[in-house]
Amino acid sequence: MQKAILEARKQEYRPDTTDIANVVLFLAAFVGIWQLVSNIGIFPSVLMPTPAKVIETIARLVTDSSMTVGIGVTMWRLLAGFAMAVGIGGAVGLTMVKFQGFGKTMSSFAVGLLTFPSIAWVPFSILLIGFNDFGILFVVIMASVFSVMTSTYGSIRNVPPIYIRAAKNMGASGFALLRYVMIPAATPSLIMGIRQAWSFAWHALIGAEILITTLYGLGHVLHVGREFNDMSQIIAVMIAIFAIGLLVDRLVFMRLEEKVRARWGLNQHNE
Amino acid sequence: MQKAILEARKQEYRPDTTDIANVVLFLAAFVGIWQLVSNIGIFPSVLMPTPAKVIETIARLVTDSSMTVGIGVTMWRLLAGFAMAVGIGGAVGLTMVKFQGFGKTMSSFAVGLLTFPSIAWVPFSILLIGFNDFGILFVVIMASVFSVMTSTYGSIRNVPPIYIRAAKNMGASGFALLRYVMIPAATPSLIMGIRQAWSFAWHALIGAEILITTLYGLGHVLHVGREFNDMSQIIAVMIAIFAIGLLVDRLVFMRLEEKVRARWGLNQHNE
Amino acid sequence: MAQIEQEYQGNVILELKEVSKTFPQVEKNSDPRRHGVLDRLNLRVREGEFVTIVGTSGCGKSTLLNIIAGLDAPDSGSISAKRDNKNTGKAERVVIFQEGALFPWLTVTDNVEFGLKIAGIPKELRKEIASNFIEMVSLTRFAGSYVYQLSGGMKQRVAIARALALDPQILLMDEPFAALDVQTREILHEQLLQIHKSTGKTILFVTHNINEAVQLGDRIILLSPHTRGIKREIVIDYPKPHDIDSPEISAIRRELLNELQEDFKFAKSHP
Amino acid sequence: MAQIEQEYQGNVILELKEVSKTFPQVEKNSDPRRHGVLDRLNLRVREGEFVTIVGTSGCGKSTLLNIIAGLDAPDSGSISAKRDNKNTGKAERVVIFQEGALFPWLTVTDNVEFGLKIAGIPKELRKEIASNFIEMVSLTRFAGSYVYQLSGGMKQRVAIARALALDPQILLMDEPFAALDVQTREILHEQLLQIHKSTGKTILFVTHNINEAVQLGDRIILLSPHTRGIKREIVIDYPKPHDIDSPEISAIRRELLNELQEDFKFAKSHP
Amino acid sequence: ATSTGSTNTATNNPTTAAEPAQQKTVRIGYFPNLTHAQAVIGLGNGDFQKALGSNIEVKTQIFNAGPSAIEALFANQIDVTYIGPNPAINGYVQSEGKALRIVAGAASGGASFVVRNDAGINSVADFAGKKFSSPQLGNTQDVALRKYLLDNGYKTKENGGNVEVLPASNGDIFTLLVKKDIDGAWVPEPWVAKHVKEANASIFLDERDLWPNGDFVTAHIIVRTEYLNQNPDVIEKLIKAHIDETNWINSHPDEARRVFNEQLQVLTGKTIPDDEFKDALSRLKLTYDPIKDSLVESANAAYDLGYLRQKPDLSEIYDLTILNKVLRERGLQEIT
Ligand SMILES: Nc1ncnc2c1ncn2[C@@H]1O[C@H](COP(=O)(O)OP(=O)(O)OP(=O)(O)O)[C@@H](O)[C@H]1O
Ligand SMILES: Nc1ncnc2c1ncn2[C@@H]1O[C@H](COP(=O)(O)OP(=O)(O)OP(=O)(O)O)[C@@H](O)[C@H]1O
Ligand SMILES: [Mg+2]
Ligand SMILES: [Mg+2]
Repeated sequence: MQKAILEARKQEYRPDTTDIANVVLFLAAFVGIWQLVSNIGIFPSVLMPTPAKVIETIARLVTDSSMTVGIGVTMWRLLAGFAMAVGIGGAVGLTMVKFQGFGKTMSSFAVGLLTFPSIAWVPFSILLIGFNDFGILFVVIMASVFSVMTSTYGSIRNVPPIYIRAAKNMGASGFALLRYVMIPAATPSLIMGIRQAWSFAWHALIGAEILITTLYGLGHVLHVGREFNDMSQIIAVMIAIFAIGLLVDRLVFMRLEEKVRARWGLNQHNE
Repeated sequence: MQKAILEARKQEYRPDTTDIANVVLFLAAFVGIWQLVSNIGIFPSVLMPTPAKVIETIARLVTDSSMTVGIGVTMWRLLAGFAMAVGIGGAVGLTMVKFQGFGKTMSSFAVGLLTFPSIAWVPFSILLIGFNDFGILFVVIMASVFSVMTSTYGSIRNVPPIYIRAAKNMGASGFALLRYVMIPAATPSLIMGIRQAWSFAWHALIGAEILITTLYGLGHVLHVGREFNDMSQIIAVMIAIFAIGLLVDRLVFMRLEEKVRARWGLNQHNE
Repeated sequence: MAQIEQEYQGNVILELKEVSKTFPQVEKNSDPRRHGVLDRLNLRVREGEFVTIVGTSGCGKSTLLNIIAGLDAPDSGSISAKRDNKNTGKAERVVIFQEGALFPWLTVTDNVEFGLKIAGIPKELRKEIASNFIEMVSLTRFAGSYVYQLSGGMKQRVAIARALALDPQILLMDEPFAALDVQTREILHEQLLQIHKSTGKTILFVTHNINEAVQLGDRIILLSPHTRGIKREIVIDYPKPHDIDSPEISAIRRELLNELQEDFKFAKSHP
Repeated sequence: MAQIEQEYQGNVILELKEVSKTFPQVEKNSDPRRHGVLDRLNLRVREGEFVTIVGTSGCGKSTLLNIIAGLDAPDSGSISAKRDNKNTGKAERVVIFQEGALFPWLTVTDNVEFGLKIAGIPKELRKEIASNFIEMVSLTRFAGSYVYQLSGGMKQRVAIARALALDPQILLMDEPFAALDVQTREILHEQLLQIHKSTGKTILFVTHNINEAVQLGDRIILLSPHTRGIKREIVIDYPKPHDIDSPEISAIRRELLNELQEDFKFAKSHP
Repeated sequence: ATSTGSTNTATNNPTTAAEPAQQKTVRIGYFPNLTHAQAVIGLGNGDFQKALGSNIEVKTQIFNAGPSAIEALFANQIDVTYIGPNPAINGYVQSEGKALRIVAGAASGGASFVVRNDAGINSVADFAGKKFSSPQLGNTQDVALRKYLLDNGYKTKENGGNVEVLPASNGDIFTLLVKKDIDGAWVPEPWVAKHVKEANASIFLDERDLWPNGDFVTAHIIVRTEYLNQNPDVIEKLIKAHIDETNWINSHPDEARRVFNEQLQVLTGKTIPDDEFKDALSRLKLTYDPIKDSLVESANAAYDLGYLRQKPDLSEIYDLTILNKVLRERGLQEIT
């Protein structure tokens, strides 16, 4: 029985190590295949640079600080825009829950508006806000706010009614009901929605950084790569985007998710 | 009591009429504000066309059939790409549920890859597939497949474990477990996810139609509008995109959702 | 034992007049019909009274409780309750739901504290009240556990503690002890009677256990699917706990059993 | 009444050897400890035996059932069950869960048919079996209803019908009648004994109702949090249903009550 | 009409038994731009196909921007394309001089520095604190604008100076001018004409004034090197067709405008208003001369501005043997 406990302990801690091993394995396999394809030379090397070439490019971009500054600027814009989108989208989403008629109408509208590509928002952004950082923020917000809205609305509406009834019965209403019941009850689903909204914000931001040029940001570096047909620079930026995505997911979304899942006992799936 | 029943009946049927009224009201208000802003003339009319101008443009685009053909071609690409994304993303998502280690790793990877803007996929699409319709499909698939993947994975993992346990206990496993339990149990959440994936597909498609020119499609019409700085054409395309989004949501997603919600008794929120 | 008087004595705290309730009977592949549960039900409850409610499964006991709690609206009829001024800010009519309505995102302690938090009780006091009631239901050891970690009976006890902690004017208990073993149940009977006596709370207690009903109730109400309302009321004017083996109580017990038998046959013959 | 023999007679269908089970006790803000529920439990069940299991709330009854069903793995020890060759393709050890594990996306009929569908029973036959069992639990009128439309007791009856429809070799029932009124319960007792007799099914039946335990069981097992296992076994060698008022059965009843009392005191003093 | 993958095969019977010549394909890219007028007209109305003969199948591909065209060329999706000078240089440099060759010119001139009439800019001395736009970071106009500013002693903000250059798409530049968010822009035709007509702007400087003879390259034809080596015959026919088309356009300006607009209508559903069109053409010249010197100078300027990481060696970028052969045959002056 001692053994069993020890083993169970081990199992609890297992994920962290195997998990990192998995990630590394995946990446190694990917780079391996890439190197192989480069070696065989099915694709012209201008379009498919070798890993070494890309690393060199990354080094260059870091040295001339366009990558580092780019990441900094882009992250700042992303966080600012996303925070606002979460604030606004969340608030409207909650209002939609509160007022059913508005909710139903707005919910389809949001899907319609969510399908607007960022390129469609850019002209309005330039017109209404201007050709500057705030214009970029506007595009980011417009592209992700409807995603936040739909997930907030949908997630809360999917909360089992019994929780809401119980809370109301215990005197919760208005803000307290929202804060202490609707939102926590919707959290497992909200995390999924927020992940998607985050990606919408990214897409829009890169698009906006290309169209509203401010000379800084990953979108700009990507754009320059494309303009100069420098494939290794494009790949370098993609790697940066991917790495940021992975890190943010690991450090924020996944942590949050694991915590919530543990509380809810959803990890029983694993057994 | 007769009265009560009648009233209750009315309530059940109410949504359909007020709902349409709501939509019309919203749109009317929007057009009204727009007309007002045009009249006041805060923005120069070259940049902010009047509703009448836009209607004229829509008429022109329909007459020269670039709008009708554009919608047709775009919808075809969207449906084809999206269907494949749902197929592939769904399958991988389910595999992720099945193999926990793979799932965890892939889940962060998917978030990373989901953040790739479509412009980043275009060079690969041209390289691997070609500068043609299939290249566009590739971009659409790459942009929405990870969204489908994450929502499938997330939604199924959020299914209360008791359902899975009960089903397993009754002899369900493998495909049957998936088909008859995991997927239906995850449906309320899946619908939300699919809505978002649909929007990702749209974004990518418009982007791809601009970068991979094929002379047909809403993206092309939008691009021409931008190239010729024809704001009314841009707005016309946005209206088309919005209308399609609204219609698809009403006719597909919302119907499905209402049906599911009725079964699950989630509409009790409304009371 | 005495038949209920026309003019019910005492300070009426709760009065239901001609309350009717139907549910839409949404079925797969068939037109929605309505299914009547309560039909012009009248009920007056005296302040401090302990009313037990019995009836065959599906006769509308939970529905009645929900209506009294204000969670469901009746189709017609009125419910009036005397407000207690002492009890400001706190929930007045608290339900212990038949089916666990515990919040899975909170620990046992936090669940029990929930209503107090909503009522704005300071943290220290909250902690103290919660730990008292958790001790009362013998769950001190599990105070920090999450809901999924509890056994069926433990969940039910948490729900009891949660409701009692709120110290409501009217306590609505829907088969609160159904999942508990005899010992625990007996202890809780005692404690409930104790609380009832010392606080003068009004209690409506649904149970399918006739013994429990006659042991605890000042008055027993028999709901019937036949009459869609109160078929029989029996007031028991003996000191509590009523000795189930005494001839008077035994007689009441037998009488109730007969009534139930009748209803049951009725239900069998009207499928 | 007879003490259980060392060498248990008859054809053993199920054997648990030295089964132990602990759970991680995840608590908010504290290190995970483990909480032992079963400790080296041994149990042999004869083919066709009706074993009732009693014990205080939280002593591990549901856990034991889950382990026997193969839904949870023990930390150590072994479970072996004799396979019945007749029963190919169908679930062998079916659980009626303590907490409704009905599928909310299915109607009552579809819920009852679920296991049969999985087993590949043809549609016509399935329909017939399902409607028989639905009639048995008096829910014919609600055959087309969805789960949220049912009362607590109705849900429990659906779960019973669902398990019985599968005609498993071993039936594991976790407080199946807890939410039912006396009449319904009595009818179902009769029907269960009838099924037991005619099909020779092996039944493990958890209940907190001592009367039920002594009325139905060929053998009564008392689980105890004290010993973390079987504290007492009583074989009742009388024709069934056992008359609860007969002196022999009364004696057993009293004995069990005393044992439970002891456990309860133990639990109180070891919080 | 033209579209993806659709084929402009000659209407006459493509192969006959008597003609065993090998069937070849040439895939040509171009943009629906004024500077690619030869292609827009010649590929659109079938002139090129006719000139190339029935043994050569002409496939066309429209592009919206240079990088896509270069990507497609790299990926062996097209063989030939009309393109601006900068994408050609970039493609050449990125492929280490391997992937492509310029075989002929297409257009010269057609870019101007316009300023808002109410921006208070009368001379070079008024640039301080102003904001200007170029259509694309690092493109011809962008390089020209930045170089012009530097030559006149202005540094851009990111280099510690007091003027700003904001690259924006042509459509957005119009918006920014109308909104008065920028004071001027260095743009190609027909945008110069449009800004002058509709955005209350005027030409501050015609870029032709900066170049000897007023000639600088704005578009030319590039060929995938591999294709050029394997199919010089096809390219020769194509260059002939290109020269013929150029001459036809220059000698029939009114009809050319009409045909161009017809084709533009097919490609984009839009036409360029006649007055703008005329105005634009007055500052633009269609030619087959690649104007080598201007490309080299522009590339050097791009290097000076930091757009190219190494000083470009463009020695191999031109392969004018075929063009010169054709010119020789026709008794025209060769390009050196
Ligand atoms: N949301 C609902 N929609 C439709 N029908 C409902 C709904 N809730 C309850 N019912 C129906 O109302 C009737 C009474 O239900 P209720 O839950 O009040 O029964 P109950 O007396 O509490 O039974 P039990 O003892 O089994 O808990 C049942 O027939 C049930 O099917
Ligand atoms: N998933 C879990 N995680 C942690 N602890 C658990 C889990 N499931 C059960 N337990 C613990 O195991 C013990 C036994 O639980 P079990 O559900 O078997 O009790 P039970 O005998 O069925 O009680 P009841 O009569 O109340 O249903 C309880 O103390 C409970 O807290
Ligand atoms: Mg009930
Ligand atoms: Mg249990």
